[in-house]
Amino acid sequence: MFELLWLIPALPLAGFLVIALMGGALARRAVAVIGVGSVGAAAIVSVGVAAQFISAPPPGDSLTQVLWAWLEVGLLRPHVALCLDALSVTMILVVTVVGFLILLYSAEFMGDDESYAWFFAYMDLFVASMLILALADNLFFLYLGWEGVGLCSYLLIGFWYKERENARAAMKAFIVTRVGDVGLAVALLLIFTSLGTLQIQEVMRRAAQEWAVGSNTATLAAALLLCGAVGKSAQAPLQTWLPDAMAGPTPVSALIHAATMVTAGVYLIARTNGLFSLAPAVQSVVAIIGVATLLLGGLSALVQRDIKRVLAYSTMSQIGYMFLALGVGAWSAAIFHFATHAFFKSLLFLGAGAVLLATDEQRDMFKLGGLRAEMPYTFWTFVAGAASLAALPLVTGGFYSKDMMLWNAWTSPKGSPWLWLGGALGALITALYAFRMVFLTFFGERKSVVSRRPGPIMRIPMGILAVLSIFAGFLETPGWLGGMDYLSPFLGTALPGLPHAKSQPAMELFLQALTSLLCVSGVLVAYLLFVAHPEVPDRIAAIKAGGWLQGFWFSGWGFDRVYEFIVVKPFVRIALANRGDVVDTLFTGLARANEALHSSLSRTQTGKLRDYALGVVAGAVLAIGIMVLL
Amino acid sequence: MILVWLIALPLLVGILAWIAERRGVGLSRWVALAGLFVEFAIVLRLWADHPIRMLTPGRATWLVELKLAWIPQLGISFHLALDGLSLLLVALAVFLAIAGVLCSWTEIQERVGFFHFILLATVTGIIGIFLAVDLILFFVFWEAMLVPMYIMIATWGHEHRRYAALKFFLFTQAGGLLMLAAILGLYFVHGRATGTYTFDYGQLMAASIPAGTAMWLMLGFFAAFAVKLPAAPFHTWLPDAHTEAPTAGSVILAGLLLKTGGYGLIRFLFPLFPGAASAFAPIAMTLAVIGIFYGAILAFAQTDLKRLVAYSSISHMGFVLLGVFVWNELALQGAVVQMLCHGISTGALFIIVGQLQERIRTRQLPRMRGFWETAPRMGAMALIFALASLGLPGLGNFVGEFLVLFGTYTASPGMAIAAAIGIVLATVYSLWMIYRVFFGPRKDAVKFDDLDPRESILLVVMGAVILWVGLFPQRALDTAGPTLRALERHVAGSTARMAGKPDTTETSLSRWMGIVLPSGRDRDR
Amino acid sequence: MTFIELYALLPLICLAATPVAALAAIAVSRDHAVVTLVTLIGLGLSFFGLCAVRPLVPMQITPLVVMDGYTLFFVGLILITTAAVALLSYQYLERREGHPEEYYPLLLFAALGACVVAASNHFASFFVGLETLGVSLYALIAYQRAAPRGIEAGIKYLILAATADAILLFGMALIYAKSGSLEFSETATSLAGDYSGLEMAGLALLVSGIAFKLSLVPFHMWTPDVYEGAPAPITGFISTVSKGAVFALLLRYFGEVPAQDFSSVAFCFSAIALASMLAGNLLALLQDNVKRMLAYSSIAHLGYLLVAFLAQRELAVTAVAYYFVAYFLSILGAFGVVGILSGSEGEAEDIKDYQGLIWRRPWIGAVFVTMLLSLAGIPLTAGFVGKFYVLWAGVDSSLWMLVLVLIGTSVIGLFYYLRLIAAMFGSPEAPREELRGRRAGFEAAAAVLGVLTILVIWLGVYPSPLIELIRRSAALSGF
Amino acid sequence: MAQVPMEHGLYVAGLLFCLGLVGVLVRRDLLFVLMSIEIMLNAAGMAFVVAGAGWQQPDGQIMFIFILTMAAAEVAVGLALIVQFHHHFKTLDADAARRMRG
Repeated sequence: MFELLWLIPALPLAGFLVIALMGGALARRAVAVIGVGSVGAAAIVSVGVAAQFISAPPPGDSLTQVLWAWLEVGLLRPHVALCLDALSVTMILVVTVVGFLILLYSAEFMGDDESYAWFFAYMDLFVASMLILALADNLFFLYLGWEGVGLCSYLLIGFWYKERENARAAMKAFIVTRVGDVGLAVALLLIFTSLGTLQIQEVMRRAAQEWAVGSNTATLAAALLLCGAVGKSAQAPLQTWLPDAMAGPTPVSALIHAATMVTAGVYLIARTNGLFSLAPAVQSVVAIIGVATLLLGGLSALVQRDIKRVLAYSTMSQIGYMFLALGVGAWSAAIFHFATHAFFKSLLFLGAGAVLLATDEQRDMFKLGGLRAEMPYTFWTFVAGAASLAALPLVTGGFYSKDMMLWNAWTSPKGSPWLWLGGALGALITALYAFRMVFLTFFGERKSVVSRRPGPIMRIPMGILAVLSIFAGFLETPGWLGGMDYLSPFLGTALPGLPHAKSQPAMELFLQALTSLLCVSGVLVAYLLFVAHPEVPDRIAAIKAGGWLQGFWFSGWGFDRVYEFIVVKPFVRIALANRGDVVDTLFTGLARANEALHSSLSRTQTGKLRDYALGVVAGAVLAIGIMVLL
Repeated sequence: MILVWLIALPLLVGILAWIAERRGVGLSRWVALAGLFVEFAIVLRLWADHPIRMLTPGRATWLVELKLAWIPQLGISFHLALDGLSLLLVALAVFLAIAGVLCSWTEIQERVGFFHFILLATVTGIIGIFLAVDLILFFVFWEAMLVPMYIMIATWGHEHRRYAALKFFLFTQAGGLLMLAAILGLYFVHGRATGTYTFDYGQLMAASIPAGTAMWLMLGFFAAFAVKLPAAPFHTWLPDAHTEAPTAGSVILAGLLLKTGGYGLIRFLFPLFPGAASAFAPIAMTLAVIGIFYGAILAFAQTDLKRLVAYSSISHMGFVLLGVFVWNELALQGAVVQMLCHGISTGALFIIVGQLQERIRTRQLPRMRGFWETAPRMGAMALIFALASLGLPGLGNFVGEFLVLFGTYTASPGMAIAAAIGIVLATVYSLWMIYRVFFGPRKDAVKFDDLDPRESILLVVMGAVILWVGLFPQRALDTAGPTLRALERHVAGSTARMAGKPDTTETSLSRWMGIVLPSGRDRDR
Repeated sequence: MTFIELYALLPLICLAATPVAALAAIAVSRDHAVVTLVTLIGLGLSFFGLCAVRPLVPMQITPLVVMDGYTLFFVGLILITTAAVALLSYQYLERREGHPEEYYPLLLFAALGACVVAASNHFASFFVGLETLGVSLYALIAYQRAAPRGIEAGIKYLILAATADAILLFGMALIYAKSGSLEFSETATSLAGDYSGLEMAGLALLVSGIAFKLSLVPFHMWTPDVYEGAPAPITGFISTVSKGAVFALLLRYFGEVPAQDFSSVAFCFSAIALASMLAGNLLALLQDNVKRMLAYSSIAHLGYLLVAFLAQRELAVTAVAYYFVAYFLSILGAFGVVGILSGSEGEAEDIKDYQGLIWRRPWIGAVFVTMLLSLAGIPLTAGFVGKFYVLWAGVDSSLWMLVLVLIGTSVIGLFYYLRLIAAMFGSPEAPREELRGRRAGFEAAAAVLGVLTILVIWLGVYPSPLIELIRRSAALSGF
Repeated sequence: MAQVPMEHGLYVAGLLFCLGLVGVLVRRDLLFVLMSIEIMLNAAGMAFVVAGAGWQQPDGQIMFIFILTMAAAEVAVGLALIVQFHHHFKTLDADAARRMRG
């Protein structure tokens, strides 16, 4: 199976090429078959490869497949090569499976869109890029995937380009992530220049040999990588593009802006964990960014009206959790949460998509409501996702992954109770906004007409994802709950585990109970506020401080306005002020000076004979003067 | 003789196309196209030979060489030579000439035969520049190519064509004459030191020049190349010329003329004045980075689509300048790849702008909106080249820019980081362009046809080349590699030799002024 | 004076006999074609004579005249140019009222004067040659009596040239007073020894007089008016033959008296060169009258030539000679085009007359473009090689200041040439006066222009033979 | 006859020359301008004669004869031109001839 590894990105890429080049000539059905089928085939190959990887691991638990030498100049020899290890196996499984499910869903969801073919082309390209990103064996090739997913994100956010806002959001997303990418690019330069290679495993090996822990170079390299990760994963302070990115079609949001691309930053940090281990300071920053973003995103999600923006802020917040885990060195926990998050968040998006489809793009939750009866299937799957997001204890996948991260945040040598506290607070907020969303959308009185219900092609992926979001948690459970650990040891071959903290079952249990309590109470509060006493939120908003806070959170903590003020406006103003190219005035000035000289000299040509004679005489006198006197 | 044919063929074809006009304009176009394909076949044939001959040990880096006496009294010879570097650029020249003919197919309706003659004459001059290894011959091609270019802009250009053509000519001429003076200076310095007065590149490369003199001479060369490249602040001719030129003119300007500047830097400036160029490198690199930013910011501010693309060229050529002055293998290779890819991607963007203008009779951004709906094929092609211009991996420009960055980082991390930040600005203007033209609701009144097969094939081929260079750049890198490595070795060797030599420059001001100022009544001879 | 010396003067004698023959022919019958034919035959004979005396050079013939390779070169150039002017004039005069016949003897006298100037190495022969040239030119400039501008130009040139002549003469007198000889070499010896302020003043006056003839700044002001007023072929003649001969003399005189060695003289020439390059080009910048523009540009060109003049001897001679050939061809071609386009009333001198020329009359347009590019010094034209030579000489002598100004002003110069070229490539609006229409002699003029164009390009592409010729000529002279 | 120093003669000639020069510069009537030129030429001629006398050579006188001849030719053409000038401009004012300038 391993020799088929190249097929995994190649299949979706082929799908893209076929649709892009023949798009106009293909029937819709054919487009769907190719678009979905290519990813499905990739998923099958991935499963096969993963199965073989688990059953018969390659020597050294990693395997490299070189396709061709990309370029060779001096020491710079990045290859177009794929590298399979436990981490990438996890990634490709999630990407292909979730990707396949979402594409399947889209086959129906996008059914009426006039640019049906383009959609599948872009989505296939995205999946291919994401797989390249996951499988790349060197940072240069990884960068290709990295930018590739960014491109597809751009294309798909702006998919409905006829709305200016959508196109603007697409542009914003690309540009903001590119700001982060500069960091990644410079990291590449730094790493290559000081280590002489970009091959990831080699980089880790050499870095460990040549760089001392906490050395400047290591810190710088890690910090630069972090820049890239922050941009891509929509973490503070580069998070502002994500909520706007919801302008894209909902499956896009599900796949790109929830399940896969935005977690590329997490993947990158996990991938280069060796460098981060050498830079403890940066790693702490990762954790702090994580906590900051998870609170920021959560609080913003709490007051949004647009259902997709809630989910966007929620994604931001959940990735914040992953960053927190990465920051404390809980690599596998982060990846675990990545997987469960991919399942439940894409499920939520798909559910939201079904709702939007039914209500003719009514995104405002306050104008929805009471859909529980109308759309029971959607409701139940949505609740499954929301429960997992809210990490309702024991029965949801989200609970296990979040619990693992929080526990690690407490116990890891790099962790601290403060980080735990942030995470726990976040858990409360998460539960609150998750169920606020559920209650506002599905409970209460009905305010909109349901015109369409999801058909089987949409239901199947939703169902499968619902199952996955509930049961994915059992890959890894705490000791007192069976102590299943499938994922950590598996990932252990690629990611270093945490040093074994001394077992504190009582403490662990206590903390779990505490967070569970927080989650459940969050749900209850949501019920009280949005079902039992819907007037209370309004009353809170009526208070001055409450209203201000609501506005502040609603706008995503005002980041957009700040950036507008300190970056965009000055740039545009400078650019427009200099539209005529100030340097050119130098040269036109020169030309003007010549013209002025011309006209003043022309005036000496009076046409008068005596003036001319005077010129001759003056010249002669001057000549005598120069020759005789000098 | 193959080299003479390489130069003469386009000219002959041009004349033929001119004559053919009498039998119908269509014939003129076909003649030009067919001739260029023959030329392209010759180039490809040479390229196919390239690795075999290149790898033969003991050979000079010249693949083909031709030396005839021209003006022996002055040490000027008709000396042409081809190596990997020139091969690549000649191939680019012919390729873009074909693109130029194709994109003018419907745009040029007046004096078609003459147009093709002028176009091919320009290309002749440019190919000559890439092949000449006698400095005077080089200069002759350098200047001679301006005349047809000028005529092209002034005749088939847009509203302000005369102004633009004039500006272009004056800027280039100013730089060119300074270079001529520097060439002569080099000639005399070398001649006086060795007794052989020659303009031959190979021999002059061995000249050892006092550092102070070398700096002045180097600046003379730099003036010419910096104007052509163009490096800020000598760039202001470019937006006007590019904007006002007919599409084919813009393609040739952006795709080839600018490359002659980069080529000159690599081929002549550094190898002839290694010490001075290295000493000057910090300033040049600063100019390069300023250019990257300045061009990008101005590109963003433009309302004329063509001007936008023109300013983006300034930004991109900043990478070339940076790469050359870093002068290590990575950066040089990057500069070469960047030249190739910029030629094609910007050329393609100009072609698209030309197609738009042909259809809607304007280049003004405010009068465009939502054209994706009307012309998705055009939009997709524009997007691809815009992405190339913002340095998307997988497309050729990325390879060029990143090789330059890798090379630069070893020499000067600060510059590399600054240049990398410049890429963000490239993203800004590229996406802005796409956004303004193709996205948003469609303007109701505007309706036009999407690309026809001729236009589509042309752009798809150009896109394919960009993609090919992006994914398989090794072929191009291997072609230029031996030359670049040889030049690098030469420079390294010279610098080592020069190190420690005392500076024996004449610095007397009056000597420099060329006038011995009389002092009092002392007139002793 | 031996027979062999007389024989060596054969070209000049032939040239002197020709106007006499022409006048005789006119006396027999007023026939334009016959006079022209006599003129051409005479010029041809004296050119033939030139070839015949080649083996004899160098030879000093009396103290007055020297026949060396250098003389032969310039005399040959003058003869060819005169023939070209004569051919170009034919169709020009055919179009106009009045008797065209006397024009040719005057032209021949002027050419004779120019040849004598080029051959002289004695103040007396210099003066006589210069005056023969000058007085003929007065008449030629004002040849068209009906045209007020011609008269105005004639008067202006007469008064100013006479003043300049007086200055020149006074300078000669001062030098003579101090050196006691009118021979160039003797005055040089005197200067080389102990010299006084009076002698320097004389030299300054001499230089002023010569600079006037060369229309160098600040003695240049007559140039545009005379160029504008004179018939186009005569304008061509003034800017080529008259200047070429005087420059040849300048080179010869300062070959004996090395200007570079007198810092004040060199400084004076540098200043004149700078001023000429700057003022000439700047004055031409936005000039709408093509003839005036060419006048100003000729001021600048003489400034360029002074740069070569200031360089080292051997280089200076070849550089100047080459530059002159290129300049002769180009400016003659340019004025030829102006002449050929001129109607019976006015001349085609406004830039508007050239609007769209290249499309209306492609061949003539192409000739004009070639000539202008050559004047601008663009490669593949003779003008480039000329400018290259000048730069070469300047760089070799490290005259950096002059070289830089030359470069800068060349760019300014390019502006106005291109301005005219751009007009020619502009859209062809209806010309003010339909200039088309054949007239007698058109073919001859066209053929001359064709030959000039071919020469300009040929000398630009393959200058080697001419360089060789110049070198051999220089080797046969005192340099 | 006592020798007059050459310089003295030259000074007189110079004075005469300047007189003529000033005449050219200030007179507007073309006839007077022509006369002033004659004075300048004669001044130059005188300088030649003085110098020739100083060196005991005939060259100076010979030059003077050349100058006289040339002046005659010049005046002949000059007067003819002045007649034409008067015909066209109806005046002899040199400043009237200003059609060409700039």
